[in-house]
Amino acid sequence: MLEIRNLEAGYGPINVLWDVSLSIAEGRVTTIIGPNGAGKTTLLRAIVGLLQPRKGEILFRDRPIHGMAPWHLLEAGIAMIPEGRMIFRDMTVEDNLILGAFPKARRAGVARNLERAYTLFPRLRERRRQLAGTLSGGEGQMLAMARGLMSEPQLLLIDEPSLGLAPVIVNELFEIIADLKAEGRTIVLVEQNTHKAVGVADEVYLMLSGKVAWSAPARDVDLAVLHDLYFSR
Amino acid sequence: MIELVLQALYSGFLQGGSYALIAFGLALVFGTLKIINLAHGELVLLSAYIAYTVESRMDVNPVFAIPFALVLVCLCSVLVYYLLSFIRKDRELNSLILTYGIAIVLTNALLMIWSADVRATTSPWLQEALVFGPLASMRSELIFFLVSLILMGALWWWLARSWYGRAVRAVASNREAAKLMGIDPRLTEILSFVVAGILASFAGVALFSYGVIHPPLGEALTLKAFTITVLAGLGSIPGVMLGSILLGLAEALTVTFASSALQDLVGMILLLIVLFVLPNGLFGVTGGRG
Amino acid sequence: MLKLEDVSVRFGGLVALNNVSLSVGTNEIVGLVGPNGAGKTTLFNVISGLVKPTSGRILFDTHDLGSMPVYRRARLGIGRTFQIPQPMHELTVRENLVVAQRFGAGKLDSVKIDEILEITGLDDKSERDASSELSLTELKSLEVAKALATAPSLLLLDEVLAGLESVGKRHFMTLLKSLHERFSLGILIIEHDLETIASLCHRVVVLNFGEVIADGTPENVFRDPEVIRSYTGAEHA
Amino acid sequence: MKVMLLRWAVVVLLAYFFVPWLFGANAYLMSLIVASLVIGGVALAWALLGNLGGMISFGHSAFFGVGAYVSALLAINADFPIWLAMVCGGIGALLVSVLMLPTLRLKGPYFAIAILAYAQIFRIIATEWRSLTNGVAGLSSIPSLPAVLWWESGSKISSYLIVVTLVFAFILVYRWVANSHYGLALRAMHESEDATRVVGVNSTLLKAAMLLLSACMTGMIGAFNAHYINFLEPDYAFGGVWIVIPIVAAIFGGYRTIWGPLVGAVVVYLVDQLLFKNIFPSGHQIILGIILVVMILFSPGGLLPLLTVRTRKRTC
Repeated sequence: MLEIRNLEAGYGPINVLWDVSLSIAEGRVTTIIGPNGAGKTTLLRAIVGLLQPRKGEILFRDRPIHGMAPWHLLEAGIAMIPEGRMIFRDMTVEDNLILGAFPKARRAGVARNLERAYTLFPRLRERRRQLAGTLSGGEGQMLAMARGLMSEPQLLLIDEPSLGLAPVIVNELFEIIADLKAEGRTIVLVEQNTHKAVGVADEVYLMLSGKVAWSAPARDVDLAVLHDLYFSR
Repeated sequence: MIELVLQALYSGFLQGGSYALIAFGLALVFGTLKIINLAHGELVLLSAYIAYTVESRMDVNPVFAIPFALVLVCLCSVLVYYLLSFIRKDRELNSLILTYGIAIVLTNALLMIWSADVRATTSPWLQEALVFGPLASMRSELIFFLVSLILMGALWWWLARSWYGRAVRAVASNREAAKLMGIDPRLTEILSFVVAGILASFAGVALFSYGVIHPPLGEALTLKAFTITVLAGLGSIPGVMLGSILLGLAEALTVTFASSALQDLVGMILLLIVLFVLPNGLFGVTGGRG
Repeated sequence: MLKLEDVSVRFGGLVALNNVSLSVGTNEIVGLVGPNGAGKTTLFNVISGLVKPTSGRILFDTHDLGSMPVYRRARLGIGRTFQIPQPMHELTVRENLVVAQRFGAGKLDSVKIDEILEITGLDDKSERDASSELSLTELKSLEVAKALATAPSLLLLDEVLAGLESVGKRHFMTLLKSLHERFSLGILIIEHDLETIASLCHRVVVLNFGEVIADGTPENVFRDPEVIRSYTGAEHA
Repeated sequence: MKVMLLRWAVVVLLAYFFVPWLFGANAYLMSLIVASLVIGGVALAWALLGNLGGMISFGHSAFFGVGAYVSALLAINADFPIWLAMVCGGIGALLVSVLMLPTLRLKGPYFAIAILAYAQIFRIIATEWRSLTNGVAGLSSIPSLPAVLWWESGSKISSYLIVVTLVFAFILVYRWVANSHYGLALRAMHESEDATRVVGVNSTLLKAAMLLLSACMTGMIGAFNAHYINFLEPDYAFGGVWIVIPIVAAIFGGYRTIWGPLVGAVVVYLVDQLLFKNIFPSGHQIILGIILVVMILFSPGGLLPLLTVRTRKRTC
């Protein structure tokens, strides 16, 4: 579904991604793990067009999409759920969700999708009139997830949902990701929490220092081996 | 004495209405682009001069100037946006210098077209005094206060309820995240300039129908709008309304108890106090100028 | 030489650092690691004075840094680099070092610009424009060179190795080791690559959620189950 | 070095000997030269703050106006010798800039606007404090400049010699600052203030010093001008022209050269006065606005940097 070939990208003089290639199959959960600074988030930002790659190509359903603006990509069916701090803090929870359905083709379904979001995340329904900035970290992350689903994306990119959250909330979030997987969605999940991420994944990629260092089907992954790679033991 | 104070408060309150129109245009543009449009006051003044021309040439009530003003001022406003979009490097300062340059061009264009003379409406209907107990005002002051309330209401509805209004707020709140929602920020930027132009058109006609205008007035208007914007924090409608009325009151009290010449001084001093003392305005949460 | 006692930093409701205590001895290389958002760069900003601590004390040699302004800390001998290189724009490489030398802790001739240019491999780039004519590796070298030109006794290095290819990385490792030997500097370094940390540092401090969760030799720290958990989310290791 | 000295010798000789000798008899030409040196002096003072210090001021009219009024009032009411009155004009402007010190904590655009507000405040004060300034009617018969050598007081040539000396002094000050390590630090602070602070630069103090110095210089030029034209009114002394031309000139010149702002100011002023003032008697400043807009759109770094880049490429 998504094919990335020899991607190189970075910020200003700093190159973060060096020659990254990977492919994402439809209906599967692909997880990208790796330590901090490995370039995982940068990869997602390059896919959705927030960052223009310097080299390489990105194909979505065999169509090149590198260089496209993020707002066109959403219409093409790719949505990114950024980390929870990227919600509209001075707008209400409901306004945040409604904005998730901004692309013209999605506006008709906004009421139905809103209802679905509230069913999936009952706590957001309680706080629908509250400003998003007043939410706790976990609720903010849930809002970001619910908002990302509002556009009914074909490909969902989720960026570090567990970042800075307590284990109980992380568990809750991963249950929801498992539910989404059960619905047959195509998901790319970027995570530091290898344990959780590998548990929910079909495919695992390990990134180290801006490169794909290793990849395997999730069932073949031995966490101990992975941790050795992580800590260079 | 008390009557004098009451009267001053009443006039200041009414004046606050059109200040809100001017200030909100500035705030909206600042919200989406993070740019201070120093030519904003001149756009308001342009509308006021269109009202003057309509009145003096066509001999009709200046309120009929509004359609002409809307077209011309919105065009100019979008033109400002178009020029701004060429700036790539060091946007904050270069755009400030650019809009300052545009302000000079507009001021001098006004001077060339309409001369340096002070103008005011001659319509007796607009200037007729309406008296409620101890409070008196011109008819035009009341009309435009109501117009301003209606416009602010409409604006509130647009920002809170419409797709594009929400998009404008989303871009102001978090530009990156807005892009991820499928919003093209450039669209909201143009929209904010158009809306700023609409508000400026009404404000200009209001200004002409109860006050006096002359070409150098634009800069003071921009500074007043900026004062209100920093006073209100950025972009909240109730904040802008309150800030505008506060400035209107402060000016009216100065005129009553000191001199009308010192009216503009109050706004400037208020601006400096707010900049130095209140890092985030009265109601603000965002920003930070230090 | 540097000692932090119960330093906390809050931004609004957000706790960036919570009762952090740590020390860097003279001539010691200490690694600072931890997941994203753990507060590493905030810690550097607190030490160099760009951010005011909400509570706690920072001692440097015999001085209590308290609310001492940034420039005076630099003159006392705290040099630092930035994660995203911040060359002084519009200046050449040499001019960057001249500013650092003239205003920094060193007395005029105690640091020699040519020598620093040579050690950092910038000698043939000295007349280049610092903000537009350098590669990433050179920018990183310039960050270190600038800090050195102030003649510091403590060097704070914020991810000087991130974004470098393995060749650049090796070059930098060698550079850091030789600097340390030559100038007898205390170094506090933020770095994600744990292998690098292990081979470079005498001691490692791990931050998570703004708190110190481990402090010790690299071998011991990387075996600490809590450290592994903070990195990977594993419930057991 | 020798070339430098020679060049300076030629310039000084031209300025002090040939200009008065050649043009001294032509009063119109001399008045244009003096007026352009006045604007050039303001531009240099502005450039010290704006080009070197990176602080874009929309308020130098405040310094110019205050300097002019302080000097004129001291000379009229207290019989101060003109030299002393002019120095006091500079000090007056400096005191005004002390009031502006809190603005240094503000970020770029906020700084610019705060300064703009100050300029408005001082113009209003000059207009409204009628007992002191005579309001919009202005001050007339301000004592003339003193005699220089054998040229009588108030003559074009003596005025010229005074202003040319002032401008030379400004050039020396500018050069001294620009070539010192303070100049390097100032340039570095534009885009990377934190980077300079962590190597030990007291950026706040340095910025404050530049503001004070620039204000004092502008005030002295304003004072000179008041005694030169013998007349002051608020809208002139605090006029927008003292703000716009330096900005245009600074962009024209860039910060790497001293001649840039100076020549830029003179050229823009002369074009404005000789050409556009005749074409559009009122509103001729529109042209300054247009130049500003066009220049910021096509070369935010200034025209001269554009030229130097091109020539450098050609020689490569």
